[in-house]
Amino acid sequence: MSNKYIGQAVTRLDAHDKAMGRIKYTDDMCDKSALVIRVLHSTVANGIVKSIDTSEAEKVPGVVRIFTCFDIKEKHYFPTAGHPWSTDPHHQDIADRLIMTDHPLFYGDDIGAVVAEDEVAASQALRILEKSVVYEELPFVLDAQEAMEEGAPLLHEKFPNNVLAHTEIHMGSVEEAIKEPGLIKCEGWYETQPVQHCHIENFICYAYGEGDRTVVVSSTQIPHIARRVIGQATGMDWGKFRVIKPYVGGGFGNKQDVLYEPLCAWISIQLGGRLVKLDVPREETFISNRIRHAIKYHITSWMRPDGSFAARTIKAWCNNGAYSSHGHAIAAKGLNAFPQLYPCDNIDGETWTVYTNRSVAGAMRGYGMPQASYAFEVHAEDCARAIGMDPLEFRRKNLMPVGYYHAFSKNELYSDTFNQCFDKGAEIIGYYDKVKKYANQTGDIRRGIAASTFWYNTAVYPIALETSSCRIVMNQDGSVQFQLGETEIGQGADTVAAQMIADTVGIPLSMVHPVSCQDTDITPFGTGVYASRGTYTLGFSVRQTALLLKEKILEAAHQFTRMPVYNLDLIDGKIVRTTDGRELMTIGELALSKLYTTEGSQHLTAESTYQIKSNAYSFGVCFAEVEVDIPMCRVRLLNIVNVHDCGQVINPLLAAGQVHGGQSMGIGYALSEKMMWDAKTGRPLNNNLLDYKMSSFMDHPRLVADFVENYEPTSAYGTKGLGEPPVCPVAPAIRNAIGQATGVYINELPLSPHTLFREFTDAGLINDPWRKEEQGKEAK
Amino acid sequence: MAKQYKVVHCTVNGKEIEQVVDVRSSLTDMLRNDLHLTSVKKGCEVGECGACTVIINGEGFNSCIYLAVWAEGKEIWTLEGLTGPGGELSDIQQAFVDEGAIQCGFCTPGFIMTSWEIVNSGKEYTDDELRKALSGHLCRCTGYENIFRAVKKTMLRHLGKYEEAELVNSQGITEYPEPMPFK
Amino acid sequence: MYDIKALYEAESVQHAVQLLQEHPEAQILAGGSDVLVQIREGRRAGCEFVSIYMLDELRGISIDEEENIRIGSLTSFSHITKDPIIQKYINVLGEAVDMVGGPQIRAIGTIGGNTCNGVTSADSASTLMAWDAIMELTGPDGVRRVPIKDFYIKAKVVDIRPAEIQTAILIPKESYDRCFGHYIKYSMRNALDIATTGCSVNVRLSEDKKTFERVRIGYGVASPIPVRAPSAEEFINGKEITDENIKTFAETVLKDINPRDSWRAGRALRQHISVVMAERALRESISLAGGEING
Amino acid sequence: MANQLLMAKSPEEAVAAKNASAVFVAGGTEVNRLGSDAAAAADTLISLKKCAGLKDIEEDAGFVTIGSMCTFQQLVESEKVPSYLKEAALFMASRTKRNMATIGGNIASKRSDSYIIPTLMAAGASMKLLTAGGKEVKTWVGEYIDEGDSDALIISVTVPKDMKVISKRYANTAQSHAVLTMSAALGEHGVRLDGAVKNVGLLHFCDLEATFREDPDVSEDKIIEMVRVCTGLHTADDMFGSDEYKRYLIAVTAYDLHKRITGKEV
Repeated sequence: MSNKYIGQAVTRLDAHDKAMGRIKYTDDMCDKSALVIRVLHSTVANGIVKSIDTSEAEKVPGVVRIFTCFDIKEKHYFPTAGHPWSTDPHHQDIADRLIMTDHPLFYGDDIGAVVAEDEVAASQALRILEKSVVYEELPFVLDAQEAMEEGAPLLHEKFPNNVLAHTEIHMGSVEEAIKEPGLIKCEGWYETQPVQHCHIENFICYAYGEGDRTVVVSSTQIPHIARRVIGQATGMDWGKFRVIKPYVGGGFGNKQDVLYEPLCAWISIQLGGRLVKLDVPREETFISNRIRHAIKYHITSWMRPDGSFAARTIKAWCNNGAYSSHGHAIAAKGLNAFPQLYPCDNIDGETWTVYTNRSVAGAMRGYGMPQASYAFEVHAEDCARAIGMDPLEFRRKNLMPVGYYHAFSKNELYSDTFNQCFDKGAEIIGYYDKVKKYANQTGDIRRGIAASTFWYNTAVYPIALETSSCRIVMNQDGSVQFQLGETEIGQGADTVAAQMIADTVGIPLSMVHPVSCQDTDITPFGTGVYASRGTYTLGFSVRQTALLLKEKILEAAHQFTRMPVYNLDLIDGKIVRTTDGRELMTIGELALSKLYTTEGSQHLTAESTYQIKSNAYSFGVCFAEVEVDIPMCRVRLLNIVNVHDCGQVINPLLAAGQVHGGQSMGIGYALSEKMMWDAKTGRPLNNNLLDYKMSSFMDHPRLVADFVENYEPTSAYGTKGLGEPPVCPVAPAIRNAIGQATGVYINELPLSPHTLFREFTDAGLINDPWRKEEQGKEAK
Repeated sequence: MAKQYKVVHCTVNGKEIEQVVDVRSSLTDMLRNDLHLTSVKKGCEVGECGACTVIINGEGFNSCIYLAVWAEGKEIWTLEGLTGPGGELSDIQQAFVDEGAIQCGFCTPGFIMTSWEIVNSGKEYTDDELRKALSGHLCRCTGYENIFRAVKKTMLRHLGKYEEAELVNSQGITEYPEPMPFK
Repeated sequence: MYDIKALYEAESVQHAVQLLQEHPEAQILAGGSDVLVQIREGRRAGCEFVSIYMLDELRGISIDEEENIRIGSLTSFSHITKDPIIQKYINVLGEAVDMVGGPQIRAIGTIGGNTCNGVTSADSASTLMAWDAIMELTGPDGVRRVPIKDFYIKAKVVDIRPAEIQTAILIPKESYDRCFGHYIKYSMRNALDIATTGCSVNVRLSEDKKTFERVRIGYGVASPIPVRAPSAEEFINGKEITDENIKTFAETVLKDINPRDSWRAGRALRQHISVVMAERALRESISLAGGEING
Repeated sequence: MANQLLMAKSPEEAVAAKNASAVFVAGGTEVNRLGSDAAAAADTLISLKKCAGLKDIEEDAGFVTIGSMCTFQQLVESEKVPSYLKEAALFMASRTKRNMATIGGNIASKRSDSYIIPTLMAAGASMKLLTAGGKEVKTWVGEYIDEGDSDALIISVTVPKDMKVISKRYANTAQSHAVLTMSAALGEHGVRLDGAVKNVGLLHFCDLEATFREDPDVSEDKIIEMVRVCTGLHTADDMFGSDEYKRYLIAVTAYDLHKRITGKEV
């Protein structure tokens, strides 16, 4: 199948409209007559709402209605994770959320809502309302390990010690293995911080009645799943809801949870189907949507002098926040990756997912792997140093070898990916020269360079259902529209799907149009986009459906050309007789004839579902070169190069864009991003774009993205996941580079000035003479 | 307190506008709700993210923290104004399309307006100056890389430096001068 | 839409003063980059405002008869940075305000608003403090001039009397003559950020460029209001330009600053950075002034 | 489209603003209607909505004076207004239109299918006008129709209270325009006959009056013949009917009204 479009840097199909500014996002589509909803959030980290006096707030001119947790007569607990529903109860997500609760479990939990004619009236009423809530305050706990101790406040009865789940893995016998003489032990505690997605379009949805149903238009990654969850949250038939997803201004996993769609739909229903809009302000996006899990690791490795691993153990505590959302899946993914990245015969591992009175952690680009990759790769660097081996060589020696097969997931490493990526990256950034040049520096400003890798797979088989459906409809001129369950959220799913369809059906790309906005009434069922499944999973249903359509086309061609189907093909929009290459008719002529013929008129369309039962490793590496200004405790990233093996690259321009975005999120994760809470009150401290330090234009060097293309045998188009992998190796690479530059190897994130100051002081790199007098003075 | 209204006279995208506004309205409100220019986006409404940037008398402003009544007598440009009568894209818009500088597209309108100001300034910005000029916009999808390329290329083309423009994409790794250690 | 109870638009300075007298509750709204954000956060929701944004008479930079540099209070940061007089005589102020937020904030933000909100992190304040700026205030009883160190009273409180507005900021000739300065803003990211600590140093060297004739150093966020470090200045003035003196000068600032311990940054970090910045800003100022160290 | 609206507070203010390119707007059913030529030509609309003193209905010595801004519905609901005028007002079938349309507006538009002008002419109604110069002038409806000063503002219309007047209106439906609206009144000097003939105009049938006066028992055929050949009458074929049909309709209606008004038919 020689491809005309696959592999080409084709322009995004929606780029033109976005550059013109005429593309419509949720807020652009909502009629100005919509009533405004503002959510009333709890101002205690744990407590019971005793009463909410709404009388004063109701007097504010423009207020239409005020709802409180006491208006929830039937409590329908519902799961919020964007997971495909499971018919097996044991696999179903934990349903522990209410649209409004009288038992807030974190500062920012939803306990009420104001509905007003405009945003000013709504915020006025909200400020009054916030002062008229009576709480019974309860003690709270913010740290995962503290939450597990006896006597810690219990968030959910069904989960003693706040442990949502605890899983273990055991291979061989660590106990025995570590008795081998001459082993070198390397042990470390590693800790990652909570961060937020910061998509520039806040979550927003609006709802209105239509017949006996409710339509919810929402900025979501998972419209079909959202419809199911709204049904569960309101206790109504799922078919009573229709979810429409317009263009989305970034999701990164936050919009893979069902956020305020249920509350918005419920309010519209209470108001007889009036049009109501819930537009989450940035400050509430930070604390009342989803964040990334902060995970603490303790990893120990025993190595032989030649650098091979004898035994390894890992423990991980995953801070899940107040509600389950994605539950144990994030921690489990990390634990599952540990024995695969650096295989070893003797491994003991366990991980806990723990409830705390903090904002809810859910899916965020990488789904546990950025955290795990930081711990694994920081530990790997420390292991190499412990035995005095070059860190890159140490990795090449221990990383998953070619041919590795993972029984549970049936994943297999078909190619020498790691070495190919390391070689290519080293060559681009000039790693080997720079490592020598930066070997031992003494000045105030020093440079360092390092590389890191990561483990990642594609989609969620076999842990959960992987299914994709596609419908392609041909018009009279031979052009087609296609619809997919996989949603466009900026990653380019529509464009790559169009490239696939054009090549597989055999028509010019200009004749292929996505129906981009999913509408659960019309779009074939699909679970949306997450777990970097987009290109991989949609490829299966797209190819299958495209081939079905082609079959019908060639049968129709037989009718009009009299040639047997096996001597016909559709190439670049023309029906061709393969025996002599003659072009018999254009696809336009065929489509027109087939539709309007009085002999067997037929509408050329195809629709099919493909259930994916395979997975694919998607690995890559990151090289980071840094300059550390020790006195100023500042790190400047000089160069960053990511090389990824995501199989056949469908669109190099869009693929590079995914890598750049991942690198950027990784840089912020490494150097400056961190959500903080006040320990005394549980109140968030920096929930806005000023105090939460997401990278700006001036915090990035040029980002370099490159690829190693090993065609993935299991994949419909040889592709593997790419959305999330680029985030994973960046933070460890930067940490290791800082270590190479200064000799100070830090085990926590972010590597901000505060952290560097403490670590450089402990390491003696910073020793202010006046510091002793200062302590003296303070001691007095 | 009775509501206060005022007629704002200004030119928006080259067209004379007389718009009655509630004096409490931000310029973003007027542009989006009254003039239906929905390319102006709301990302934070506190002047941080830049998604609401419009050009006022030649300079980029966050329209979310700019009162509509202050637009009196001003000349305002939004992304809708950059597109030609027949839908033709200006060269900076086309560069954003060609360089893959657009992913989700939510920060794009703001970015293009500031870039339009840069490339029409006639000045040649160094790389660092370019980053600083564009630093009033936050983006989570692109890591700013392809945006940097699109703007630098268009700037160089405006200055007639076409070969140099074509080299922009290949400049991956940057070699920095030795740090001047403060000894 | 903002939660504003009433908006009164001033057409002239006198009109603004008159409006402020008629509406004693009303607060002043200049560029609004701080005030409008505080309205949305609720702190100033439902208040009355006198908008002075349209008063072009308060914009622009000139040298007045007494050879003061006169900066109109409504001059935006971007216009200060690009102004030839500033670039010639007090370029450090242009550099300092060029680090506020992002380009769009610098287009709307005014130096008057930046100083009048009394916030210690204001990027212009530490430099104005280090250059002994004088605040010109116009009110019902006419014009008043207040040196900047008396203008800042305590955190978020400045010496503005009822119905008064700041109309200009003056830098006396004696302050800018033969004087070169450098400002360092220490923040967690390189744009769209507020100073964790700001340090502005300027020097006037002797004719032979071997000794310090006058050194001044101002800090932001090293204490509740922008401050000078008099002990450090006292030590260094008149001294030779040597590494030793520079180091001692930098460490002496600790006597005058009192950084607080907060979640934004610990006291120890702020102290350390303040010393490092003092040294680097002084060295940069020396080289700008054409001086040589240990020369 | 007019681009200036004046809300006149008094008749004086209204006439002061009146000129060739300014149009009075009373109820608006005429001027505001899509495609109305009056509004298209106008530069300024002078609205009389807020004009003081034009909405009252007064009764004095056997005569009822009706303000020009009184709506048709006001007329129908008023006890003072004589029933013959209410019947004419009810020719306007749409209640919503009656809520808006005004007496002064209907008269000023001099439409050849007017609901009430034939009745007012037959009843010998008089009018008070305010000229552009601000002078108050009295005139008869008939006179105003023939050469009324269009820049003047109609202040009021005065009709005799107890006079015998009967009117008739022919239209395809209640809403459509009338091909013929005719009224007969029993005054001191015999029967008066007036009518509105679509696309012809508002006519005073003095020849017919004279014929009836001379021979009250004249035959219907004679009247039919008389009208058929009458050269003074400029009816023509159009969508409302043929020339012959209109002439025949005028004749039989005149005959019928005369018979009923003079009480012959029992």
